[in-house]
Amino acid sequence: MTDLLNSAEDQAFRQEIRDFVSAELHPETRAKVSRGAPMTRDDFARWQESLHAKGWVAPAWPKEHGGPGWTARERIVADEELFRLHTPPLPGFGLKMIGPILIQFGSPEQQQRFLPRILSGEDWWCQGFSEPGAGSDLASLKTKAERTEGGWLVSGSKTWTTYAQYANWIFCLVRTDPEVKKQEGISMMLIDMSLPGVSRRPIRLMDGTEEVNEIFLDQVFVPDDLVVGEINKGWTYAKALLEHERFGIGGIGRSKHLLQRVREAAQSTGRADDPEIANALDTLEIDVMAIEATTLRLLAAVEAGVKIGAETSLLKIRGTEIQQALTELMLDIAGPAALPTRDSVGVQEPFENAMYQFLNWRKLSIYGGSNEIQRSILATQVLGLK
Amino acid sequence: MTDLLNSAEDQAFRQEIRDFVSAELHPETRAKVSRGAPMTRDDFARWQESLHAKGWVAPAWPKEHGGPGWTARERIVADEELFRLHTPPLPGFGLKMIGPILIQFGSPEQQQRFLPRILSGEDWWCQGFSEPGAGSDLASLKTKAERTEGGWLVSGSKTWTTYAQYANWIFCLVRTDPEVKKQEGISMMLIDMSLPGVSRRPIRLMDGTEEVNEIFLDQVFVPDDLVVGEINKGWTYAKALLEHERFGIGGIGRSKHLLQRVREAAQSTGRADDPEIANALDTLEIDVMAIEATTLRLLAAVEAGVKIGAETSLLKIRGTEIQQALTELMLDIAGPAALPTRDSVGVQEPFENAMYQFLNWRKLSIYGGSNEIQRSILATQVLGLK
Amino acid sequence: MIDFKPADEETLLLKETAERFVADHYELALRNVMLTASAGRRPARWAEMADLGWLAAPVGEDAGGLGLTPKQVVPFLSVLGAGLVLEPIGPVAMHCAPTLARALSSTRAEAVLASVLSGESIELIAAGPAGAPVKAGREGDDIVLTGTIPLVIGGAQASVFWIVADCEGVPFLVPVPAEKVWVEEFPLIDGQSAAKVSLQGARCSAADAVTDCEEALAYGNDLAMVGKLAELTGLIDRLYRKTLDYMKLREQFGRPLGRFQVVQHRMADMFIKREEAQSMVDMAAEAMTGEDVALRSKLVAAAQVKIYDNARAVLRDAVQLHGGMGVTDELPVGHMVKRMLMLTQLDGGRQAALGKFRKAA
Amino acid sequence: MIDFKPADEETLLLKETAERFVADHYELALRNVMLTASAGRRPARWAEMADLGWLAAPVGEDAGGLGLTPKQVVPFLSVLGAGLVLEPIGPVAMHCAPTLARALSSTRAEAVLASVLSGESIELIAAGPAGAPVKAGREGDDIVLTGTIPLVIGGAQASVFWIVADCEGVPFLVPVPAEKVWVEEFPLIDGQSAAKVSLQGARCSAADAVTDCEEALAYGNDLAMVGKLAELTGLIDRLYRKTLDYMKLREQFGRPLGRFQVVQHRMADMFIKREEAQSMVDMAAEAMTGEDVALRSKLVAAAQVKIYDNARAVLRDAVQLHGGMGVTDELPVGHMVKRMLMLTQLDGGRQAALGKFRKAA
Repeated sequence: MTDLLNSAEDQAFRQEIRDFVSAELHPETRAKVSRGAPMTRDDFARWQESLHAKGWVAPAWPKEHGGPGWTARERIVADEELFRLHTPPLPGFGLKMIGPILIQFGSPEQQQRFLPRILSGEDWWCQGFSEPGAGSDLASLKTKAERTEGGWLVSGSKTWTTYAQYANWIFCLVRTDPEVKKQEGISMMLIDMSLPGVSRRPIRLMDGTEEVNEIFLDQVFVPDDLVVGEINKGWTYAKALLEHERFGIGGIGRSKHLLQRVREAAQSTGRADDPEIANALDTLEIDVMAIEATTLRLLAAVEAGVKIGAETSLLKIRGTEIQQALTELMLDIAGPAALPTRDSVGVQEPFENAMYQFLNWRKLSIYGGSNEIQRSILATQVLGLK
Repeated sequence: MTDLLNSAEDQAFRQEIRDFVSAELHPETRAKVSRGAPMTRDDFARWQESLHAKGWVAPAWPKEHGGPGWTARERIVADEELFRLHTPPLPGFGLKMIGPILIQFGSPEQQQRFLPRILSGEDWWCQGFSEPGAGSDLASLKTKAERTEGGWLVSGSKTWTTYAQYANWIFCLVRTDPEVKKQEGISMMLIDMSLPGVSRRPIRLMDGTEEVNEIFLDQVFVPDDLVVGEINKGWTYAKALLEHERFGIGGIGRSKHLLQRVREAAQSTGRADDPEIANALDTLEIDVMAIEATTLRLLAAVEAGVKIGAETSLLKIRGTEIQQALTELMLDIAGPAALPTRDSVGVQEPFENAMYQFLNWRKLSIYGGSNEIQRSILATQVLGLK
Repeated sequence: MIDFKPADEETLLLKETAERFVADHYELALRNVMLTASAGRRPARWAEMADLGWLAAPVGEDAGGLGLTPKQVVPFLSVLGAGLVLEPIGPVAMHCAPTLARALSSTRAEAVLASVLSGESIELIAAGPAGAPVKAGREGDDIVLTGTIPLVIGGAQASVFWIVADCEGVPFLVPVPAEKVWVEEFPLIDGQSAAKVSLQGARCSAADAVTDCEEALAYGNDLAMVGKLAELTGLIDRLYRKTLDYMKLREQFGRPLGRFQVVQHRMADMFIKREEAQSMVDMAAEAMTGEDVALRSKLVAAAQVKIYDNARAVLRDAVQLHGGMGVTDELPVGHMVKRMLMLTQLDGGRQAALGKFRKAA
Repeated sequence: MIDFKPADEETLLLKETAERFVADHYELALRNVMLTASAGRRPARWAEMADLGWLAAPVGEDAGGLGLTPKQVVPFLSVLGAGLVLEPIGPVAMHCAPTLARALSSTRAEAVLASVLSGESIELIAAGPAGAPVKAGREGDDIVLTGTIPLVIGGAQASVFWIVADCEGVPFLVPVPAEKVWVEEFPLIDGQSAAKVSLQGARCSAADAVTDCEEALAYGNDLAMVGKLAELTGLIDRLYRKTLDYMKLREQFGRPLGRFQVVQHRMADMFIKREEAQSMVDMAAEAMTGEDVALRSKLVAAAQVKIYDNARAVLRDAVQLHGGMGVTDELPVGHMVKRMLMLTQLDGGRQAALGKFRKAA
């Protein structure tokens, strides 16, 4: 589909990415991404290695910590092009979450100890924010840390912990002061998952995978030097996360990639000229353009010194709506071909992952602040309705 | 479109209606209805006369008060058939609102005095419920009645009073006790509009008509015998109205009529085979079927002794959504042909009233309890969410 | 004429057998074990269903059935759908048996159906995508069939496939024993067992072929669709009720989710969609008994469009309102969602249904 | 390359002239008087607009214009649209003048446009529905035109129509003085004046015809569309802001409407639609300066689809949230709604736009 970013510089940069990917991306990984299949740990690890060697693994990190020094525009172009070329999107728990938090709030020791291992992939991080029964009301978390000699003893449970089965570290929000307002007694701690007291239960998802887990913490010792920033400031750090990469939440690259796959599926089954399908595809292509144009307009405003705050919630809302609509359209094109389970003899290409992706991506409008929460944020913080 | 009610009896009844209409309906009125044009007082009056002579003017009234004695099913058939034959839908303020209220709650004197004149059309009633600034919060009304010798002095203002320009009587909700809970101090009174102290300001609507008005009441005397039922029970009577004809609020006849007009417009302009238009028309036809089937299912349940309450709100919601969608579809088919004003030389058939009807029918989802209010009613009263 | 009278005694009795069956055999944990072991492939279970009269329910009494009307079997199928039953009841009881009862002479029908209705022999109608017939040729007194049928629910359990075939433009139905075809089993996303059936020159006697079967096939397809819509309606209803319960129970930000106005309005919409689905399936079931075949197909297709739309919307909102819990396999929500998706995709989705509606008009 | 830099000095200056003009002349009560009297037909007003440089804004300097880019005129047109201005600014300044500036040689363009840009002569491009050309024949040195153009905005005020015509497959533009055609004036639903223009054998000199004008016509159509989308975006923005204010002010059931969660989420959606519209019109305006003609048309059509959709949704919700007040002519809401409808219907609506998008792809 149309690229809005297509100046001579953009095009040269795109070419550089293409050359890199064609030399580095493993054909098997490429094939899986191009068919929408779930990734294994190895797919991610192999690709992270290549990106790391090139210095491109953490697009938004400052150069001194190992980022490539790209502008916001270059990051959009890279995201788009990497998706287009069927590279796997790396999980963001280390690279987009705890990494940036440590860069902003961590101690120099924490930065030195952890950042290089995040870039290289030696450490795999997972996120311990959500708790069973809390849902969107994150601040009501119950996992508690009690003071002990030289550190804290943490007990409680965390859930929806994506890829915890691969992780050796988890960053957690825990309650360090139960007496104050719920947002004010929360701290952020880094926990080694190999410690005694840490255990894991996989959660089977309706898409057939087990990508999320419940994590149980039973009197796990966290030394003082693994508390991020100040005690009881954890909520502030978690909120700062939302500010980070917030212009990327429209998921333009991801949407374009899916659109391209759905178009190809329509073409390969002769349904691309079916007026219903064609209209839906064109409408969604235009919807993606609107998100891209809006992202660029907001970025230009920021560059011109305008303050942009919670407005970016709109990118999350529309981006996820578009992606979910695309997975539905894929089902419409597939019809009964979407019904055999993946990897069974009944599979009919190109729809082997159509149902998996439809089911898996229901999460997009739920996690990271559900779309209902995002609309409330817009209404109260941007529109002033309260 | 398909009739679900098509037994031999239904068909004989439909034939009887067709014979009657073809003998009685003035061709000019017929032409106006078939083109979706606004009605004049005369169009209504002439048609009411015919229906009255036949004994069909008040389908839902009991036989002893002048109703035709139809079953609920016959009323649906009649409504459908009368719409299909392009007869004008008579305003319901007398026939469907104050008439049934008086039958249920009025004194024998009030019944004798008013009911025959409602049937004949000698009296034209309008409704004084809404007030400026109150919106959906009807019970917050401010028009007050103060006790005086032999009756009440009423002052205040009413708004959105449809066809008040034709009316000689208005039934009003007024506050007779300001000390109690807002719903409990309201009474219903019948007011002669020729009395001193009653005045009227027409409100110009965006569709170019002036079908609604503001009514001002300044110390208007209402004798005790023109209070409906008991003092301070007005809110109960007004709510009972919602129960009346509640299976008719799906507007099946109206929707089918509009659907037929939109289909004809699509055909006459060669757009009926345009896949977008054809899909939209078929989808809306199925939507109407769903409302009709639901109406019939609920009616059958009532006949079998099941208690149906606020469930009928769903008929209002879906019925009005369908009708508004149809007016939008008419605009889609019309394109620029919808733009010249009615009665101008620019008019292009069959779209002369397409814009008028789109604009006029925005009211459907606002009046009689907005669709937002209806959803809240369903959620609290039927689903038990509170 | 469409009659919306509430359910009668027979209807309720049949429905109760389904409720008991689901309660006894389909508790979620039990079902999960079945999924990993032997989805819908337990002979004892099938015999139990036959004993309950399920397989004979909508077949006429002259062909050995119970002679229930389509409307009488709707609530029963709704319970089985909502109960996530894995056996191929619909394909046998609502499709194959009633089709054969219509297509065959009554003597032959009774003979053929005896073993089907008793549960002895599992027999299925098998056609290509969108009901397309399989190519057939004649060789002497034999018919030779060649083609692949990509998806037959219950195919791995069948003893006989009644192949919808076509020889030089003449359509017919012909029984082919399972031994004569190549059957590859695979699971569907909702856990039911399906099979790909390949006919590589399968040969059968022309004497067994049933011609003049178009009317019966059309009727059978419509009836089978009513069965699937009944299942969907049952699922919509159960998903609506589960979500409503959850909204009353689950607290966030200090109060039940069901007190948030946005949730209330969305639940009101879900209620509306449930009511519409119920009305449409009743309408379609009633239409099955009408004499006007075009009207019957039109109303069934209308119900199909509406119920597909409503199922999609309800499953979308139910998952969203359940939040994280909506995407796991640990609550019934996820399982119901997959069953609904299976049922709405199986016959080509909304657009195929709308096409049928238009054609019948 | 698409550049989303915020507005520069010149843009803001032009926009301010529009804001002053609207404040001075288009207060609602004043406008209502105009509607019943002489919609957009006041020569003094037109001269004022010309003096402000409005008619010359997007015309190149070599043709006597100000040479502003499309992006620089977007905010100005947004103000005029939101201000409900009745004069045919768009048809003259965004369509006729820039088209002629491209279609004519620069000497002729300067000569022809002098009186247009000064406001002396109102000249308009006139084509049939969806830009279809009028049939033309040749008789000696003359061209004879026959046909009816059902809707030309500002047609009753025009001195000259530049007819888009076609003679045996060769397209051209030809100026026809208003005296030579039959003009019937009528009001549009938003109060603007339009006319039906009939050419009953209107005759003009072949020497005046402009051939090789396709590129200029395509450019002019795209630019005129950007102008209309700018108006729509201005209207969406104003309607959003009016509705938001009303939701903060208006109380029901004891609190401001804006505290109801359902209202909050709907307003959030309206905000999103406003932002998207703004982004798309900027994108389309930028695309006008690109060299890739197909890409230009594609992006303009994309903006058209999205802004039409958003305009419809915003006007629907704005009316609904205003309740009864939304359907009167007594608040600006109703007037804005009609202007928006006029702009979205004028070129055939969403589907025509989507067709353009697909064709340009």
